[in-house]
Amino acid sequence: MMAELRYNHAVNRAMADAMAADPTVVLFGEDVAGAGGVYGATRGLRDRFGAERVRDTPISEAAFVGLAVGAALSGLKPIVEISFIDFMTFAMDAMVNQAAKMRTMFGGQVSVPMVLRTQNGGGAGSGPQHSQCLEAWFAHVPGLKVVCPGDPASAYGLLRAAIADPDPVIVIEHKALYAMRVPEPEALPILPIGKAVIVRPGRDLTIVSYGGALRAVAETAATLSAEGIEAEIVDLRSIQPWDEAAVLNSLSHTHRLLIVHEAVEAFGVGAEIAARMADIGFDELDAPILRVGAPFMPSPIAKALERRYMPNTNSILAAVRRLLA
Amino acid sequence: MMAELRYNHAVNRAMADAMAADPTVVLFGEDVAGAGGVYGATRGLRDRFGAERVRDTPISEAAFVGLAVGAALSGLKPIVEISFIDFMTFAMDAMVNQAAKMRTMFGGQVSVPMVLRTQNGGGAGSGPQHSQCLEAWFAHVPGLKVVCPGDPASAYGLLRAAIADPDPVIVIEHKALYAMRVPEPEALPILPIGKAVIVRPGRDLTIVSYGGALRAVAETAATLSAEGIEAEIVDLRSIQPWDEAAVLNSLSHTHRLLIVHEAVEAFGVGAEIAARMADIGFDELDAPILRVGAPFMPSPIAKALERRYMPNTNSILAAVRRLLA
Amino acid sequence: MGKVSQHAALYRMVATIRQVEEALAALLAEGLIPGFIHLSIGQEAVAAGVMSVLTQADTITSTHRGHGHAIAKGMKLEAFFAELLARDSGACRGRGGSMHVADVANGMLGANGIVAAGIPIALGSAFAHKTLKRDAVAVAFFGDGAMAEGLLHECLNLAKLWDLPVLFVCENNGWGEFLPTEHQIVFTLDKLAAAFGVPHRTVDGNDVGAVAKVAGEVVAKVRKSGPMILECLTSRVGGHYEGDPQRGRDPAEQVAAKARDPLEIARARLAEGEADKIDRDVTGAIAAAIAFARVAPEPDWDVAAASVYTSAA
Amino acid sequence: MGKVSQHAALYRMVATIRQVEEALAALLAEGLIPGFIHLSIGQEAVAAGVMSVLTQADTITSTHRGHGHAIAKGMKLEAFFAELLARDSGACRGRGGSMHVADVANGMLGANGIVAAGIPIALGSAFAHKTLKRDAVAVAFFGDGAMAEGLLHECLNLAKLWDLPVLFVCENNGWGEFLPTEHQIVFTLDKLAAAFGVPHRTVDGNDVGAVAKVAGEVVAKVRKSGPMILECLTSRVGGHYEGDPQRGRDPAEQVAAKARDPLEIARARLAEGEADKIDRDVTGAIAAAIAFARVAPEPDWDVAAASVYTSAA
Ligand SMILES: Cc1ncc(C[n+]2csc(CCOP(=O)(O)OP(=O)(O)O)c2C)c(N)n1
Ligand SMILES: Cc1ncc(C[n+]2csc(CCOP(=O)(O)OP(=O)(O)O)c2C)c(N)n1
Ligand SMILES: [Mg+2]
Ligand SMILES: [Mg+2]
Repeated sequence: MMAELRYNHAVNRAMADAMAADPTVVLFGEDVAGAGGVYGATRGLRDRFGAERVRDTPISEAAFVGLAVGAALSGLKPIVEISFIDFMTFAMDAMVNQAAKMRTMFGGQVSVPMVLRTQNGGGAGSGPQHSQCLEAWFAHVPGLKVVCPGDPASAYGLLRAAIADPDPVIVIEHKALYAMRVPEPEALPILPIGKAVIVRPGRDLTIVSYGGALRAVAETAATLSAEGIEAEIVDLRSIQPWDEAAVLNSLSHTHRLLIVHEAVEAFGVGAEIAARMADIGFDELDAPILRVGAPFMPSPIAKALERRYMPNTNSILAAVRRLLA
Repeated sequence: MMAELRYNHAVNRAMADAMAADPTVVLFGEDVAGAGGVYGATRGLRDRFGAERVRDTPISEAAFVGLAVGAALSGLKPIVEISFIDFMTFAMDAMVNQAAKMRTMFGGQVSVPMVLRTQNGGGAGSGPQHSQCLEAWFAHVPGLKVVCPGDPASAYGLLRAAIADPDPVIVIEHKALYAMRVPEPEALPILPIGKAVIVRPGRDLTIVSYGGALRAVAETAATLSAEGIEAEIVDLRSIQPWDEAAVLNSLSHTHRLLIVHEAVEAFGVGAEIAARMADIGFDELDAPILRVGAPFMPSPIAKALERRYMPNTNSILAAVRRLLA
Repeated sequence: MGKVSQHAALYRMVATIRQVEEALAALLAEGLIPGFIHLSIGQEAVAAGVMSVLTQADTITSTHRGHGHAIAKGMKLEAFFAELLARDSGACRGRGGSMHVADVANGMLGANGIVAAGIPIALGSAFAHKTLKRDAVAVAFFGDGAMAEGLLHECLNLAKLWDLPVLFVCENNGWGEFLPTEHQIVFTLDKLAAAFGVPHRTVDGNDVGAVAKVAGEVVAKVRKSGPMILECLTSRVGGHYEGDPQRGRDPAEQVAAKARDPLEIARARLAEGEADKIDRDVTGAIAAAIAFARVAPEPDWDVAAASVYTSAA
Repeated sequence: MGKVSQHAALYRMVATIRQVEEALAALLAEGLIPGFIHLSIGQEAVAAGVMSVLTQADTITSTHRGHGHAIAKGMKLEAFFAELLARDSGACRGRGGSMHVADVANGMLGANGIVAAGIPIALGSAFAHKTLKRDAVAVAFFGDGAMAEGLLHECLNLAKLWDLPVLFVCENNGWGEFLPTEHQIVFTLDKLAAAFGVPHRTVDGNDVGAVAKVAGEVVAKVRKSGPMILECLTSRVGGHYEGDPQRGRDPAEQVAAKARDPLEIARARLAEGEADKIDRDVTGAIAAAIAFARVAPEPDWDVAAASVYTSAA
């Protein structure tokens, strides 16, 4: 059986490699040390790097994320985990009013080299308080960087980049991707924050997506291809900053743009991409810019409703048909 | 001297009228009772309605906003004040994970008739932690309503509507508007949430704005008019839900769209408006959709920098020139 | 009601919660329950005992481990199971599920997926009771792990400052997710209570009779004279969530957790044969409720989508 | 250093902070300071006394009322005034202002516009000191009003749990914004400290000698054996912010607040004439710093815009 790389193992390996390379990298969060995290992404790290560097925290999100900010100001490179992005409601201040603003506010005296790892998304019937995709909140905050890895290699490469980055980076993994496996890649490079990748070339339309929605997008593209419609898929990878040039470039040869993400469509990440392209990409557009995102309601728990709530081949296909009509 | 209505007095009157009409309306927050609020908007209410209904809270934002949610579930109509929207970083959970979701999550068993009053914006040199415009965060959350009154009559009419509304409404006043005066209106109607208003008709372009940015927009429109360029100004008033029909209608006769707000442009409210119009309004567009918002940096404190940071006649004029070029 | 019938009633509720949780484990294994569920096996006496002294007008807020609270507060078994199976006939029309079961008509203001988030909601309900001059109290259930959330501390201060008729009930099972709370919390609730001047009582949370007795005294005090804390020492027999592999949980500790079984303790108070009869009743009622839930319709998309706002509902 | 020179040094710092605050009031009236400012007149002895026992390697986090903390921790007066006037030569290049003065080289990790937000940052700094085996402590300054923020309580638990070298310094001035804290907080810090098992000391915060002495003992303990709380009883002589009309503040209370002036108390410890000489030095230094700040250049837009991220800086 050929070697495979699992998403949660890629996350784990990124932290292990970074901690092995740099003794100032530390990790803490709820149940990351003893239990190895809800999704096993931190398993084995305390045994390997010791109880000083890998710590379980009490259920005090505001305090331990704030602690990470102070640690980053004083010589450490903390990785702090919030087990569901939904719980960021308790830890907004440290990221938004402190970490994000310190470099500017203190006149460049400091950098805040911290990483906040969390996960978003649905598909597990986890319900309205455990399935949200709140990346747009953080992308709106100057001083923060936000990445959303959509496959194991990105999970490794973006997390390594985030840990190496001198500024605060929020790494948003996806709960439904932790079990995703790919053949072990030849190499696992550190990936540049802010760079998108064309995961599928195509001439007929551009589909911009990221994170958990990429799989449904890829399936849809395969279906379309059978009909002779070639969709170009751009995986943003980074949400803040995002790769405007890559999207514009793709649009400039397909002239049609669809944005797909799992987050609520209204005021979501796709809105910014559409808005920018309706400005700098206006002359390239042969059709309206369309978006597929969650409808304006909290996540349902019933499987059938949740499937319909999340972007799926039906909803994406329908949008593509409209776009090409 | 003819009677005038001041924005903060309009806010005060809205609460007074609602409390006089409905004994279940209560008000609490930091220094709202004894001191009458940082901007005087709640002055006199405790004397008039009593210490049971108008209360000062400790500096415990998470607790007293959560308390408002529970009070709303049990027969009261609480108005809770967060003195600066920047402090919502401590009170996100009660609004986002609780108030917003309860009606859907509990299968329609409950409504959560609460109002969260806060204020945003710059112009006072208050700096990066006291000048933010975070309305886009809340507009992205299904279950919440968000309004941003831009003048005294709207401050009254929208707050009355918010208090009467069965669902949680976030009313975002603007610190630089509290001292704004207008001649006392004949009548002060309750204004419908979700309806925009054309504050200036025009044929050449549509400028969509709201809240604190409206004044610079109006000044710019006057300058343009002197050149024979007639801008139609749409005051959204409500951000969630927002009046898509009114914007589309204006666009359908001007064919040019500029969105102006004080919030950071990237991933701000304007992104959603632009994205929707790049979809349903695409055929009406004769030019790119442009936005003027704050650049991607925390608010500066130096007066000159803050003036440049906020939308102003120069930045708005420059955008209009590009739009009409 | 008389002693005997009270013991019988308490046993019935403990047995009901136990059998409900066991049935849920089976239904989850069958793949009928979306998401993860947190069972309260070993803690049933807390819900049964506290709720036995509350009126329908009294309100409660619960936690992620809220099945017992919902049922003890009066939620019908049909509505409960249909909700857990995410069906339209569920208490929340299948839109809440395990972590969000609510039965507002019976004063159950919701389980909660967010640790400690129910506490200020109970405060608000108590504030409404007081302001509207209702003779009712609000009860906030929370776990010992939630003691690390500042929100609890803010609420203790506010409840005392405003003298609210709220009871804080801590279900102290020694665990916070996958880590014993001794590794999370440096203080004890009685000392914290003393700092806030909020009266605190401790009770054996596995003895439903003891819980009912102490809760009765405490709730009576809260009705008259403001906030109190009731700490129930209990045990989480299973994992944090159903299916939790419980890596590295000390087997001895797990045996100890099972040792004082609330069901057995309650059972010992009943006359020969009485418990068996109750067990059979309960089994029947649960079987009927599950049968109802199994065939209950799925939630309707359009109804759900129209339910986000009241105006639109 | 010897007694006399220590008293003189402490007096000098108290006098410096006092004259700085008075100068700021005048500069604000002149319209040279953007935003609102919170003066520490009446509380100078806390900053002067605590900082007198810290090394440059020790770190502090401050509050919205942080001018004294910044200066006592070593911020140069030129950099301070230029910052308050939002000039490019300011400590934060004119981008922080009163509520965000920071001097990281001297271990001053920032004033803070968010109540209690500096506390976990101090914990993090202490965690770094400990992990990197630095012989340094972190000090978190906060006001009595911040006692209502759950964040403080979370931090007490975490500091004790992780045994961090952090000192919690409460500047108890009896006020939280426009309301006496007796109407906000039902507990006392010593009782709370006892609950967390964090040693607590109270000191007369208007007597700089007493603060220095007790802080010396306390900081020595923190270096060796983990978190402690130092509660400084002090008085806010002016309003919450400069220009605060102080509606409804009891005149008697205000007189009482002025009664035990930290400046006079410190002055009384000096030999005849010594204080006057120090006053003159301080006045001169401040005048020079203000002269520097008045003519300092405004911040540059492009530099500020390029400063949001390190990579781009
Ligand atoms: C704010 C928040 N943080 C973390 C979690 C994840 N979580 C769910 S239950 C739990 C442990 C709670 O322990 P305790 O309060 O003692 O309740 P118990 O599970 O023991 O009944 C945690 C950490 C959450 N749901 N919400
Ligand atoms: C999270 C948050 N809530 C409210 C405020 C507004 N505010 C600024 S200072 C203050 C009072 C703080 O009182 P205390 O901590 O005692 O400090 P003092 O002003 O007495 O020095 C308040 C409520 C804030 N800045 N941040
Ligand atoms: Mg527990
Ligand atoms: Mg104070």
